[in-house]
Amino acid sequence: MSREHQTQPTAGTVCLRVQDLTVTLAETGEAIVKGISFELQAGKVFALVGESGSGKSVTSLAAMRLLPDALRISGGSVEVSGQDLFGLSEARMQEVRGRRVAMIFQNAMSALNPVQTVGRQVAETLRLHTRLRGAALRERVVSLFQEVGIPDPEQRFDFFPHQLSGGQQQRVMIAMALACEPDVLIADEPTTALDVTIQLQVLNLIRELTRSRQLAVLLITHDMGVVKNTADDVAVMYRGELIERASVEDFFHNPKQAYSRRLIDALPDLTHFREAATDSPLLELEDVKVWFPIRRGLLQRVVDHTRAVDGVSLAIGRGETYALVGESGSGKSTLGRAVLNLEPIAGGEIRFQGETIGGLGRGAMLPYRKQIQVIFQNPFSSMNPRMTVGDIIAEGMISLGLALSPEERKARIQRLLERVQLAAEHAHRYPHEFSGGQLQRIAIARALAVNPELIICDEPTSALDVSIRAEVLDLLAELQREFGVSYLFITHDLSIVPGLAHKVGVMQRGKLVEQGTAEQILTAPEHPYTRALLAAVPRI
Amino acid sequence: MKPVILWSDALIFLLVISLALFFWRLRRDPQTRERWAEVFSSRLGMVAFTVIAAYIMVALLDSLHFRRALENPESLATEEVFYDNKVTSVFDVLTGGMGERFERTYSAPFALLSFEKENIKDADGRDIRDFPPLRHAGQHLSHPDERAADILGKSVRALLWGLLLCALVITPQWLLLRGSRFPWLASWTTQAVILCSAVWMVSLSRHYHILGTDQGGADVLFQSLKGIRTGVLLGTLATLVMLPIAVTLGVMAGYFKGWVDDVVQYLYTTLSSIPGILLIAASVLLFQVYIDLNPDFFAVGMEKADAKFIALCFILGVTSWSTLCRLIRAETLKISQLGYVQAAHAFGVSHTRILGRHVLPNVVHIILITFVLDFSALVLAEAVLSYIGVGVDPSMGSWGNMINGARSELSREPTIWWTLTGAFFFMFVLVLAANLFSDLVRDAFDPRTSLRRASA
Amino acid sequence: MFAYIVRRLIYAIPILVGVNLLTFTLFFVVNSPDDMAASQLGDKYVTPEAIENWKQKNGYDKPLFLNPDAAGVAQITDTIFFDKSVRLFAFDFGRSESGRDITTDVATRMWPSLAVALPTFLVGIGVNICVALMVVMFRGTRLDRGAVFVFVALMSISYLFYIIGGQFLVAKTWRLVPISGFHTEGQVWKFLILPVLVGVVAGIGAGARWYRTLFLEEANQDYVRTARAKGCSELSILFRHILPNALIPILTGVVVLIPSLFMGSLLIESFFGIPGLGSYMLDAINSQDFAIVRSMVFIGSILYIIGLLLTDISYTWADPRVRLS
Amino acid sequence: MLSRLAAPRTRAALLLIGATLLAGCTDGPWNNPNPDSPPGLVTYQSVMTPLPPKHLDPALSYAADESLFLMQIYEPPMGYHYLKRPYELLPLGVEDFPEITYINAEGEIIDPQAEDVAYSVYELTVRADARYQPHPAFALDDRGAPRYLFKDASESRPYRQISDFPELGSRPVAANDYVYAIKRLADPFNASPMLGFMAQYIVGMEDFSARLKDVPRDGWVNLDDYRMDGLEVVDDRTFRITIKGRYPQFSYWLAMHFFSPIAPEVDRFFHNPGFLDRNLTLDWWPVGSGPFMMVKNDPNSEIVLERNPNFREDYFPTEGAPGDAEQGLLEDAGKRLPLIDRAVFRLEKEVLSLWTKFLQGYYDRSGESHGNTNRVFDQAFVVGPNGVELGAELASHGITVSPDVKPAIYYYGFNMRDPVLGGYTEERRKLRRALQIAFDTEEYLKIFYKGNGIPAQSPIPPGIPGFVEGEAGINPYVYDWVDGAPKRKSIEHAKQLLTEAGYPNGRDARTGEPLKIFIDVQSQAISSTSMNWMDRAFGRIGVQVEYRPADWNRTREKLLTGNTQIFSHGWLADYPDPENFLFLLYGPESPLICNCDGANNASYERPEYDDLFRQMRVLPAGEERDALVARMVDLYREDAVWLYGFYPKDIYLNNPWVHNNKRHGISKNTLKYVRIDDDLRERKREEWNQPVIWPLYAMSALLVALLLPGIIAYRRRLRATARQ
Repeated sequence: MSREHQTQPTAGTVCLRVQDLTVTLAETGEAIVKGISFELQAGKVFALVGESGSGKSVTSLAAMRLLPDALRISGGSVEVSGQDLFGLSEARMQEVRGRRVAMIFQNAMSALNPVQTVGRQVAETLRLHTRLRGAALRERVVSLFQEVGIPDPEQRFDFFPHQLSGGQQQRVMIAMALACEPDVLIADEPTTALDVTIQLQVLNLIRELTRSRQLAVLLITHDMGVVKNTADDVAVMYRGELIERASVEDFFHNPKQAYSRRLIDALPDLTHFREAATDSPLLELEDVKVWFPIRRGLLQRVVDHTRAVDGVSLAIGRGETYALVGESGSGKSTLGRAVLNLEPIAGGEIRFQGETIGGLGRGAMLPYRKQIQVIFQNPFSSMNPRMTVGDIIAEGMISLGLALSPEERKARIQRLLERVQLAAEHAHRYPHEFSGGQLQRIAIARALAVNPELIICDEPTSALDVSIRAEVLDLLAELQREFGVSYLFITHDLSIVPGLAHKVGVMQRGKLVEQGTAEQILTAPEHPYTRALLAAVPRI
Repeated sequence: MKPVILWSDALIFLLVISLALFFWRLRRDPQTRERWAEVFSSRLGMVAFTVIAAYIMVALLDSLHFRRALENPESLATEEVFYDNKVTSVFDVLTGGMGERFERTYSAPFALLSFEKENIKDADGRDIRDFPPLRHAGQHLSHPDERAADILGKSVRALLWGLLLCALVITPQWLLLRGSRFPWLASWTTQAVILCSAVWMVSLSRHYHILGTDQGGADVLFQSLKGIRTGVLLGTLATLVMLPIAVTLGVMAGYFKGWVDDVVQYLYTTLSSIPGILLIAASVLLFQVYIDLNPDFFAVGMEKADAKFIALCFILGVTSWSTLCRLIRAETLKISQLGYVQAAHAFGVSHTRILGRHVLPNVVHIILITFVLDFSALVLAEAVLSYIGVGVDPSMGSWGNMINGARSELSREPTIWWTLTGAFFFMFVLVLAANLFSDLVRDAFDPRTSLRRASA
Repeated sequence: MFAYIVRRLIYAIPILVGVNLLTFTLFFVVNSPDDMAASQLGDKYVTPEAIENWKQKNGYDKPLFLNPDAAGVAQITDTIFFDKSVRLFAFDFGRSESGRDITTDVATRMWPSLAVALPTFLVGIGVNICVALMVVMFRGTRLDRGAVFVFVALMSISYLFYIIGGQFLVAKTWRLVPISGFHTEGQVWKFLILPVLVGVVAGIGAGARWYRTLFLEEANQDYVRTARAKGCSELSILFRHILPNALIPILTGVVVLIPSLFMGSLLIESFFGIPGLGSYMLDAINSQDFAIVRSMVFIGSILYIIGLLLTDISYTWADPRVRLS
Repeated sequence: MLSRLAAPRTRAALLLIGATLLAGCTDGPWNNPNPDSPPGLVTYQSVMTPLPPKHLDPALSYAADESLFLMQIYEPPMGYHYLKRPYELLPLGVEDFPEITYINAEGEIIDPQAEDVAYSVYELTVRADARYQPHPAFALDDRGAPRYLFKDASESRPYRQISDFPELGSRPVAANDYVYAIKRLADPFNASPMLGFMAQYIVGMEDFSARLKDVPRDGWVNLDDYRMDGLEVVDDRTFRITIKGRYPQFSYWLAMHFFSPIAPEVDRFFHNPGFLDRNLTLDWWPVGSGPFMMVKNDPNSEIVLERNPNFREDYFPTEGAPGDAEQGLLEDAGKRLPLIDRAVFRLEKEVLSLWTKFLQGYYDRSGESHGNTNRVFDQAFVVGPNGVELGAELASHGITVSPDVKPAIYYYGFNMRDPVLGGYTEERRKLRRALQIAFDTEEYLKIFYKGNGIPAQSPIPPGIPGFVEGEAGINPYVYDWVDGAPKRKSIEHAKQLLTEAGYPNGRDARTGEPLKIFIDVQSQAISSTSMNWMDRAFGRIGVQVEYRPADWNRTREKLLTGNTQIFSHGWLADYPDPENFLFLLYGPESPLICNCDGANNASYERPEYDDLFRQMRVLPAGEERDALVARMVDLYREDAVWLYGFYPKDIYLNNPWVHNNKRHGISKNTLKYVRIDDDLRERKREEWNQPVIWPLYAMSALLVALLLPGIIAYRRRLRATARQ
């Protein structure tokens, strides 16, 4: 492509226009994206919203002609500054990518080449599209790093991706995308894998750059909070079609489609909280510690410990939900496992109904297993793919000796399934036939099967789409009312807390930095970390 | 007739039965079924499977052994029936005595005359030195020039018979499987090719030596066919033998961790650090000595050869179990971190139950992949071992022994190429089919590859 | 890192002891000292005295594992096992049953083995990578499927056929190179061409196929998409992104083999008459020379353990993400 | 980008260039596997196969392929005439035949014919001009002390092989050297295979051996310090050996390498500290007075012999056997030996390569010492009744053939103590004869030995006194004499015999049980084809066969314990005397009787035979002895002791430039007679080894053809748009 003179586009210019884009499966011809059209304007962020499988990522990849072999562009056009990208030869397309249209991807860690220094990776883009070489090249990269807010850019140049934090990796991605000053930036879920506090920073950066560089940004996300905070215009994609387009203001105040409405409703309502239910404690943790040994040296002696949980005390009442909030690596899941006696505790005490259960042996723990149950994060891996749903639910009943005859068991499974809004005949199916939300409901049924007093919910909704998430949470709340069970609800997402928890504890680096009633924490946080977490929560 | 059940016969039938049971049970498991469906939905998979099935059929037929009853001479008063020392298999009978038509020594494929000159008497009764006619080739021809036409004619007739047989075999399948989503046509075509060539081989071998004869005058085609049983059995039994050890140890190491893991790791590191070929050689010699020292254990020579063969399978299995054990240990480690095992712990499910219901069924795919992958490697290994002199018993037909015996024949002028060719062809087809099939099985069952496809 | 290496080496000791115990037991059941003596003394006129003599001379007149006649520690040390095996740890391999010093033999025979194995190894990797890269460039096309089929077909041919075929065609029919042999005076390479060629060609099927899978695995990684989004050409993606990443598993997969290159190849060496360790082993097996086999097993185990260690080290070298501890 | 694309193409081009370079940079044929030999020296190119020699110490070695080297380097007292047949014993390292004196128990010299001979004394005189090869062991320093004697291993470290020693020396062979050599046989530390056997004969050997057992071994033990009763050094050149009783065969033993002279200083030299660790031993570096000396011994690849400059005056014989002159074997008569300067023996394990190199002219002969030549080279020719028929290619090469009938016999023996087949009743004899007839040795040899063998009519092979040709020599129980040739009796006759033996149609007449015979075979030596063949052979008379393969050690064990029914065995004679074969059937030689590794594995015991054997053994050659031998052979035939037997015949092929190829069945020291026509060799090699180049171009073309579609596809992909 000949090098055109690049002028700073003025706000409102249409930089990229997608028309009737259709993408089909190469093998079956089934349409994944069904003739969608939209356009991006300079200086504006256009958000494409949808749940997983809605075709939003495919749309972005198709625009760059980066579809995997299994997918095929079967119609429509993508124009950049009036030039039809689909009509270009592959060789010329290579000059468009990175130069005029740049892209950033969801998981920066895997999207960066692990064996190249980040500096070189950014420099490669420049090398491909400009004449910069040598020291000038390095200088340019460093200044880019500076622009996207990477500390010590000189040194970071020679870092490998894994040596940077998640936020910094995403910044490198952005620097790479912006290196050749493209007109259009496509950001495919740029913040999904990041912790909430970082998420906000990255989004702000994109927002700033859009303004300062007059970029046309296509932001692809499933998170309505992100949309609300960042985008100018919104389009909702559902099963390969654009069902609604509007400006952000209009969209949030007046969504036209029921589906859009559901998405918006998933945003937290920070005005309603649940009151503390009871004060008779069911589970009490006192200064619980879980340490993992660090071995070093010739003899592999234990020289130190990783303090995954370092002195946590809390209490959960009967029929109460305690939300344990923290970012990844804060030790909240480990704590959950310690309560389940799946992880030995290094100190402190765990009392259940007043009895010490911390450090009990396998046999001694057995009676309590009935009363403490668990729901795991990933519904797909938490069920044996080779067992039927009925067997999965029955397993606990059998091994914990809930002396039931096969008929009774069958009836109970049926009841449970129906209770979690599934059909009785689902008992004969296998896990892979269900969706994530359904599986999580089965997991709930499995936990309920042994009549527990306490269920430890380890991020039960984080793998689910927003709309489904709400259903599962509602079910949990309903069941709590019905059976009076308590939940220890482990989550990284503060936004689901309000309608769910009675009490909230915030964990950071193995310590409980703050705890209190949901209202206290969400309206009047004391600890700065809690405040930072809260700041990242989108609000209506 | 008195059936003879050799150890390897028993084992192979046991294997077939257990495999059948296994698949019958798995039938209920939709995930596995889906994966198998994936394997069979490719035409290549169908063809490869049909070829392998044909080989296995031959191996099974060749594993039905019996001893013929000897006719008692009339003078003998006793009613007791005595049996021939020679063990015959159903396959031998089906080939129509292909293995019983011996020449004196080498002869080329489809030759009418021996490969070597001999003193013979000519029409006038004078001694001359010439290539003598073969005993079992072209006897029905009145003139050697008719040979080409005769072969062609017989081939056409054989082909017609073959097609008739195909019709018999394939029609019921067609009626049964019409409208199935699998590419059965590929399988039927392969079956047709195999059946036709089988009919062709059997019928032509009555009049000619299709692949010539070897030094001792034995039919090379027959020997190559007899090699099938050895190859197939070695490929399957060796893995079968090692399975229990490898699976038990691997699962225990991965599940219990701690000292159990240390011991198992020590065991397989030690074993795998020994150069395999030395270990195999040493163990084979060991078994040989044992068998030599206890000749009374085995009534018939064939049983002795068979015992050696089983021993070889066992040794090959034991020396290669470490790879499988390592894989299973790694997989078990991974599985025991998974939600469902954790959940089982939370439900207080006992160790044995967790191992049996959660861990084992989920490592089966590794066993399966190893099984098919090792199969071809083992068939190939047999040839190499025979070269080193620690292969199967020389009295047992095997491709390795054929190659080993025929190596020097290449240096003959004119070259004797047919023994090598026979062994090469039958071995190549089996190994190729097995390799292709194992590729498909791995693609279908290896979570890594299926993940890759899902992401694409 | 240093501590890691030392620790790994210490772990190696029980493994080597186990290896020794195993081979020792195996070989003594196969071949009692009496047998060894008989086969070493030749066929005619072997008297019991001669056998006793031989055993005494070669140190096989002691008990195998435990000497009840000796006192204290000597109960264990004054046995054939201790005598013959423990010395290995000091790299004193003793002498073969035919009386030659094994250490000297191993030291001289190592080089011819290496002369064949190393070029085969290096050229093999190079060729396989080239072929695999080319195939990967056309992934998903008919070219790719055809190539994979050819690889599988090449894999399905017994190694023996490659050797026999190579010798028959290249050396016998075409007379391009000597059919076998090896000597260091003059042009060594003349003898290496054919074995290396055979070794490389025989390895293409399995090697290129394996590398292809590795490359494909990398080609489906996210960073490749990133590179493409940057505007990289297909070739530079292949060479600058996929190759360096795929080299990690390739490297670590083959590094474990490097030490065992010293052991040479049993088949290649005996067919091509290369006086390396491979043919040494084969001869030892055929003549049941226990001393040599034991030494070779020991060396093989050590090389394997070194290979494992090198693998770990090569990981840190090739992959910046990995650190040893 | 296109420049990068060109890379594969460049690679192909480089390959082509490489191929052409390969053509350019060597002289002579590309496929020459031999290194350039030193200019001006005629080098004989040969092989050792399939394994290198294990022992080259004359006291230790007892194998034909080792003897091949030892006999070129050492000269034992006696030897054989190269050309004359039957084999003629001649003095070699000594001046004349031994002078034998007989002594009775009282020590008086008595008449040779006397009955009461207690001892025989052999007196020998060493040749005056016999000198050792130049060797560092003989090197002396200025004061006349040995040059290379080291105190400890560190001092000897710089010397890794014999060629590392700069100073050499030599001296004449002394009588004591022969005595020293015999003492080394007796030294238990050497574990000589001869010790057990020779101690039966040589006076004082057992005693000497027992005494030496207790001598501490730290470094060299000078055997001169110990006396052996039966040995006496008379003067510098004369020595005497006393043996028990009368043992005429002892002269033959003196022609074997065991009795070659060993200089004590050589023994001392090799006991230098540290030498053992570098394989510097007498077992690897023989030092002798023969026509050649060893200059390189690399058991991994080659052994090189070179002309011994100190070799005594020795000339090519001027007379030979009838017909030799016609074959040009006397062309070199009277020439000084040896006729070549160097001989290189390369290790060759694989048949195909050995054969190919021979055909390409890189080996002068097809083999040296191996009886397995039949297996290795049977491909090139067939042996018909009119002699060897060469293949067309060989004939056009001008290759010559030397057949070699070794004084050897291979046989399958019956265990005469076996309850089914053994025994001496008439029925059992008939049973065995039936089996003998059924085993068609002629066909067996034709198929499995290319006809390279003669069916044995008796235990005595041709060339050995006692072998009878023609009608008189056939085994009348198995053969008929028809039309001037032996003809195997018919299968009907065998069936008849079987019926008479109580096994009509191969079924036990009483129980009806089929007769099953068990054959012990060595697993390495038997192929399934030959087993199949035997099955069929015995199947013709309704007998079933069962094989019991085992390795050599196990087979040997079975033989020693008599746990066998039919076994395979072979015997290669040490000397050309019927005694050396007939003792294979001598009762006391049975392992079950002597409790030793006896040679009578069939455990044949017939008092009459044993008596005859004892008489025959001490008789000098002559009619009387021949009559005894004939009677013994009759007994063997009557009792049908062996299932079958044959005398193996080796065929050696020689390239046209090699002369004096007559094989000597017993003696190995024939290398000195070989002559090479070097110019012819060069010419023929050049002519036979023109490389075929087109495959190189074809391969390059193929490579390009493979690359091309790739390049085309790549370019097409670069041009592709997103629209179909």
